[in-house]
Amino acid sequence: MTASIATNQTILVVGGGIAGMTAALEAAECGKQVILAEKSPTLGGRTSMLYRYFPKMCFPSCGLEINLKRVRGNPNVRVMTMTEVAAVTGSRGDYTVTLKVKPRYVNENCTACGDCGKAVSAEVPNTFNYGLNKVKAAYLPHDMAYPQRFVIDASIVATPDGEAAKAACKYNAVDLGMQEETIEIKVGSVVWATGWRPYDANKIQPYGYDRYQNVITSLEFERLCDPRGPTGGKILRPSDGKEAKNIAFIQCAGSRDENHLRHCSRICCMGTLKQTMYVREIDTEAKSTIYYIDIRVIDRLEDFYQDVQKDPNVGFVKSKVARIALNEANGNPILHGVDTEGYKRYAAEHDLVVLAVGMEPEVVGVQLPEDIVLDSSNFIEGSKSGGMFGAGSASSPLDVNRAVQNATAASMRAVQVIHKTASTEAA
Amino acid sequence: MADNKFAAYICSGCGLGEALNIAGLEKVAKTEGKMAVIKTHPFLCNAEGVKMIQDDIANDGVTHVCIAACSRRAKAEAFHFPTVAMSRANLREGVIWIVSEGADHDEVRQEMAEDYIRMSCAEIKKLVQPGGNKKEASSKKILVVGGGMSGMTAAQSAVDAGYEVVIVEKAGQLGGFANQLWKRTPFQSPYADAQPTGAPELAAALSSNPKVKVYLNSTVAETAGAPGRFAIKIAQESGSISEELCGAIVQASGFTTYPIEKLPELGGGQANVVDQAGLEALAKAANGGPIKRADGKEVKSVVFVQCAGQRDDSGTHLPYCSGHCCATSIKQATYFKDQNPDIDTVVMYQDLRVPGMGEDFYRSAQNKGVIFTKGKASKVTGGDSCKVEFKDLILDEDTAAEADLVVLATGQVPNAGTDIEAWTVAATAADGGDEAAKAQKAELQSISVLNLKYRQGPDMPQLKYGFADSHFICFPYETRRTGIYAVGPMRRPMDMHQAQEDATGAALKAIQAVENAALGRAAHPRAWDLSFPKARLEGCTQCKRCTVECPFGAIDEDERRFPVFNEERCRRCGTCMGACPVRVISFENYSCDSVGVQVKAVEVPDEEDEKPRILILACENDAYPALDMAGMQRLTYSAYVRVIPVRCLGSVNTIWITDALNSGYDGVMMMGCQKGENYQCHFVKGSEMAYYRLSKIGDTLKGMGLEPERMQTYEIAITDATRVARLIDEYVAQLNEIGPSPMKGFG
Amino acid sequence: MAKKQYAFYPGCSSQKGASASNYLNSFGLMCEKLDIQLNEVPDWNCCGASIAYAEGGELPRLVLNARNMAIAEKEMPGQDMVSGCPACWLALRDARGRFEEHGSMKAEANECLKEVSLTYNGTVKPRHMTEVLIEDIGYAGMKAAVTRPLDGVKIAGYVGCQTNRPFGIAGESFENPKYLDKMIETVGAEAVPYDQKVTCCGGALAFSEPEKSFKQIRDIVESAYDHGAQVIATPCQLCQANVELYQSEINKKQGTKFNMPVVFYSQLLSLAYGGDLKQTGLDGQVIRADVLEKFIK
Amino acid sequence: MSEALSQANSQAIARYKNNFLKEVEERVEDGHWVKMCMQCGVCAGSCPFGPHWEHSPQKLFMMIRAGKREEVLSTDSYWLCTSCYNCIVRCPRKLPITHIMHGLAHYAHRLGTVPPAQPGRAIAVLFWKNVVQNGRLNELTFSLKMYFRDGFGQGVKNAMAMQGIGLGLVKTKRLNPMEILGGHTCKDKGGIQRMVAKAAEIENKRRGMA
Repeated sequence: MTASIATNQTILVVGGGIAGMTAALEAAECGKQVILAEKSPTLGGRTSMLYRYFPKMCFPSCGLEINLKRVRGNPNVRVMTMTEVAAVTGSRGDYTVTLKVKPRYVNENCTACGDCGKAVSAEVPNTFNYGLNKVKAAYLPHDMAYPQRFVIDASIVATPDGEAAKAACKYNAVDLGMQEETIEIKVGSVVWATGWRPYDANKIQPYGYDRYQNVITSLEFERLCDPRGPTGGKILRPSDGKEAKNIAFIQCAGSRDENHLRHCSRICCMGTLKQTMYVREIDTEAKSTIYYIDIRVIDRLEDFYQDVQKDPNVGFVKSKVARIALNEANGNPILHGVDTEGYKRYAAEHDLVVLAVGMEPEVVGVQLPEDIVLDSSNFIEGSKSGGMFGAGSASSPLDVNRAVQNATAASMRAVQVIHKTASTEAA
Repeated sequence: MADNKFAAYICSGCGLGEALNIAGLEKVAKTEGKMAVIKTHPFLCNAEGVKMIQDDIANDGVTHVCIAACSRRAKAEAFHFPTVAMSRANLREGVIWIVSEGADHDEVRQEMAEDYIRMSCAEIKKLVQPGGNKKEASSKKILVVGGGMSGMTAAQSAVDAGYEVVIVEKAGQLGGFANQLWKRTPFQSPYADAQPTGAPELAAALSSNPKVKVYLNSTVAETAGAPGRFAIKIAQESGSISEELCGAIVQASGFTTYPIEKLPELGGGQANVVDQAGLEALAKAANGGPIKRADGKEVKSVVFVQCAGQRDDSGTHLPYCSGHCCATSIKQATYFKDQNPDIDTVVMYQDLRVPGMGEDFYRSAQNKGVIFTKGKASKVTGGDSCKVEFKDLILDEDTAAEADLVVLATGQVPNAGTDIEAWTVAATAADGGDEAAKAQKAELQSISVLNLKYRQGPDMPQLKYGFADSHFICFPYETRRTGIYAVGPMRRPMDMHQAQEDATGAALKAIQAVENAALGRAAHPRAWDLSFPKARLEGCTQCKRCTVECPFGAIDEDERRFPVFNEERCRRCGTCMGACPVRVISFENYSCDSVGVQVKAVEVPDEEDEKPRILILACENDAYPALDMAGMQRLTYSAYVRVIPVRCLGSVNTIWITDALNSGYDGVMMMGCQKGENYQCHFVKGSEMAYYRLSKIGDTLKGMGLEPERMQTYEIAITDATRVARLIDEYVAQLNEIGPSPMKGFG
Repeated sequence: MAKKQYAFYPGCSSQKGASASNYLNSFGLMCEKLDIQLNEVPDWNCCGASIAYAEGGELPRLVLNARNMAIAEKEMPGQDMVSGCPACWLALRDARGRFEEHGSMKAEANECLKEVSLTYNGTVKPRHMTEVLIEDIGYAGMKAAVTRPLDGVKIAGYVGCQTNRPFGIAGESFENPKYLDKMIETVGAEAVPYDQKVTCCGGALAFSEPEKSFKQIRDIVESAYDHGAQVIATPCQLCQANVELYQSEINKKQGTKFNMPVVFYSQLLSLAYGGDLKQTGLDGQVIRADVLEKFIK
Repeated sequence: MSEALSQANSQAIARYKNNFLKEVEERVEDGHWVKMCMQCGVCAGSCPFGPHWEHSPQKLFMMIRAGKREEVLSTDSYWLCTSCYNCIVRCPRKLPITHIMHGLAHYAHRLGTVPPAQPGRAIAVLFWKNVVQNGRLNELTFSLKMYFRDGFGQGVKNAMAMQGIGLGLVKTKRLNPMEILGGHTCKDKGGIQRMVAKAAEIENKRRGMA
């Protein structure tokens, strides 16, 4: 490929999650040329790994289907997966971007028939399920993956498994010789929709995520509750596969904490309330207890909170849990702390603990240029040159709805840059 | 039709060649499908296969292409032939991946595949590649209703992207609520101190911009037309009416504060008890100096009572949280602290809600000495020394605080205009001549912001608590009035920063709307769609069902009560087509015919074959992908079903069902999105309408001597791959119980 | 090979005839084998420990430490100031930190130091002996000197509070520090996992609030037993004294049969380096550690 | 307890009226941190002696803000601080809670509002006196004074109760009976005493308690 795929009238959107797809599509549907670069093998991003959305309890893949349909139907958007931005130089309206395209070892001939997957024996951690289970090393990232094309994990390329995959493919789609490519393109504006990642729960030492099997993150819990997840939608605790009946949700796990993340991650309160609804739906007997500092359910979502409060199986304790100990006899975590509303001490035993881990800007595979202006938590505020913008949760801890709205705004700013460039060049 | 040339391309890749008798399929396409060209390829979607098709189109005059391969959701980029009409027979996800393997199933598998060939060949003959709506949609001007922070930001954004803007503001100047503020909550690092609003600067910039036309002391008297050609009548103070032609509308009609008088228990109306707006006024008056009360006394102590008349589940006050008030009270407390650190400032909260970087502002205020007390105020008494009685939730005791001034954090009440649901009720009654209803209708109309000349009402539908928000999480700008976008606190409670972000995005959506309208294209969620509804009015019985059922208010009525289609308002869901009892509404590439012929094309075995046939009409947005994914997961379901994807269940015309049952199908499964409060339908009411219509089909079935079970409706989510396969098999089993359709053989 | 030089601050409890004198006794051989030279800070004074605040307040408490550091700066320039006592180390680090953060307080301290004709500059770095072992010698270095691996001994590493919080050993977790277990393994013993590693023993309050402290100590000893430990090892004098000495009291009052030896990491090292009863200070155990002494006999 | 108020205490009340937070900020070590607490309660749950605390640190901070001066200054809660520093390392707002507790104890002690016979206070005072006298701690005299603080009779009881421990220490040379005659001291005792006196004087002036 050459630089000719783009000009300074092109908008580059970095990140193919819901914010990036939105930023790209909104601009494209205004007639602008867009390159959508995603570092992973598929579009969809982190929201596609959620089971449901609050407050409607609807499915992320539903919106994803529509957005993919928009992508397929719009020639203005050029999607590049397995692509990272290595460098950006230049200024507003005239950037030169170096893209690195990692080898997928599968070319566009792939029909997603699945023969290669059948042929290989090696398995790799399933990133779609946060590594809670494994997939064949030749795999389709998930049912909604776009492009609908298999990936061969680099780990088997030089092994007999790699050859087996190649041999199994009737369509010469497996290309083990693929190399990383570097492409330089010109663009007028860059939208960084590089998203977020869960705060590393291992760092929250008092909660023993690294020591106790039955302490998991809220993202892992999403996968447990999803019928497409590793447990087929059953809430089975890791230590012994027993169904969890008495679940603790710990808020601000890493957020609002100067030892970890200074900011409030905004989504965790609603996220947890939503998850108590999973519990209610999956097991009407099971109890949920939420340990919180403040319940931050903003604006008209208040009624969602009130619904959950009415559920006799959901309890609320205003307390930042001090530490978690282990009941070695049954593997139950024991939460120690004080309910600050009236100073009540507790040592509460639960069979599963879910840490509502905070959002921090994604850094893996993300190299922000010097030009980018960050806030105190490293979210993107803008750029010195004025032609690059943050979108979605790369710019602030946002829920899906706000991330999409924010990405549309970012798209607008990019469109303005393109317009200015065009009009000045015309003049 | 003379110059039409129909071609079928059959793929034998992905195991199709092994699992199916391709020759048999070719034969069906030729003898029954009457295809002029029939070609089989071992790998149809690769460059060579695609080139073969392109060559036939370019050199061989092929105008209609039937692709018999994988699902229409797969390989869309490869099978992309914009100049010709195309149908897709789903032999992979739809047949070989879901029919059990092995020779025992060869027969049913082949029958299924052949039926899909028949259906595809039948459909393609009814399709015309749409050319787009050529109606005049000339204006690309953006109308912004409301000149507050949201409106001004939307206007500036549109101007910066090169579009002309008209602003209509009811007050005498731009700025809106922001003009009442001393300062605003910080929205940039380090989030430590209140910042200037920037409203005057923005207002000045807009007023002096040649691309912006500002109407002050004005309101929108009438909005007619559609995206690209909205005819706006603007009523000015003088009483004169000016007219503007605009392409899209951003409604930023803002909010009012919840009246403090409604909170007597919290001292509303008493001396030295003010709301946040009241405090801003005092701060503006102080102009950086000591803040004085109405009686001129310098304030030395102040208590802020959060959630005043908000988060109320008793039904008396606002049930929701306005989101901005915690940060606003923190800001106002720092007004005092920045001026004089010795002033006692207490913020009394239940949950302190400062998400994101607001936490930094919270810390900053604490650092300035603002005291935060987790407590619930029960009673506030105004006067020279105000008293706040409250329950201290931390110290777990009922206590009281005294202060010179008490500030109540009351909420935002949206100003979204007329509640059109109430309006419709009144309007219907009024048409019936009810005088009271007429008065009520007039009253409701009087608070309208847009005064739309839509039969569905003068403003856009409200979602909840009077906010004109989108119901969609993934698509926050989706209103039910194409080309009209709600922004700021009339859409959802929000602070100024979010309102400005919101407005910036809305401006882009407005630009999109005018560009799509100019191209004669649809809008979200089918922005690429060039088809649009056409009606043979000579056959119309003026029953008005299409106008009533259209979820987007796209269809008006003329004086003779014939439907008047406003294509630019249309989202192409086909609900009107499904609603039409005389089937005069159709799209070039989707019609009663194009589906009807598929239903009829299926070969229905005789009773003694004991092979039931079930028609599945599946919403292409969720149910059809779910069926696809069942295939991708290699789940199996009965090979007796025949699936036809539909744009929306709302587009299902009952004729398809009666035709199916008449021609001997044993049953029909209707698969659409969840309806009701948390509806999933991408066309809002499509699935609901379908269920409504079909609820009445029972009598028809009785009339035909058929059991009502022969038609079933299902709510299917896109994630229901496993469930949908199970439901199919359960239904087939149920039909076996009931026995074969008595209609067989008569078809 | 030249020995590493350190200014040494033993602290009150390590003095001859004081409650942790055997701790200091165990240093000699350990340091010799590891080429560590400890040079005692002349005329050092008490650090104030963790209870000086009540009567002493802030500045008086801090100047006690300023004096010790000032002497070290003057007498042993360029040498880190090492203490075996967590309380001493913590007090020094805390004082140093506050002086660094608040220049005014440093000035005040120097004002006071005039009374003893000293000046504090803030050049000396206070360190705990375990830091020296881990960072300057390293686990490999500690292992290299082992001549008598303590095979088969099961030891519960009891880190306690003040070597661990608020400063702690660089790179270690407050909730689950691993360095002590690693040291136990370097001498060939087995570090048993147990859940009371960082539980507070009651500290100085064991003296004023014995009853309340018993629960703490009981939890620690019980858990050590439950997880198969034969000995508890600690880096802290107060921990050692409380956990060892109060077992008899707990037995008396609560009918338990505790008899768990509690030793210092340094005693394990000097034992593994071939030390005799005296060199290891094991003769100073109120609860004799037979399982360790057997290596000597 | 109001009649038990020391003179210093009544002066403080006069000076700060009902603004207890300001009093704490000016007079208590690290008191200016109190306003930064966000009431999460992690300190309360982290304290080893927590179950014995009448008021947890986080609650004390709220009481200070609420102006509950008497209750805060007369509780023996913070005298139960073992200086384990759990609260400090876990506090999400990085409040130096341990030091604030120490500061409150010191301040209450200075004002004479501490419950009589608070044992923690007793040993702290004895400890300090012992240290300042010799420059180093004399564990024996310190312990004996501790046991005999409530008079001879009680002292003998206490000493008897702990004699097992004492003997054990003596046997293992970890307690030297001869220390009763003085034991370890610093050469520059006098200097240390002057230095400490000077420090107290400076601090009192800074905190307005001169």
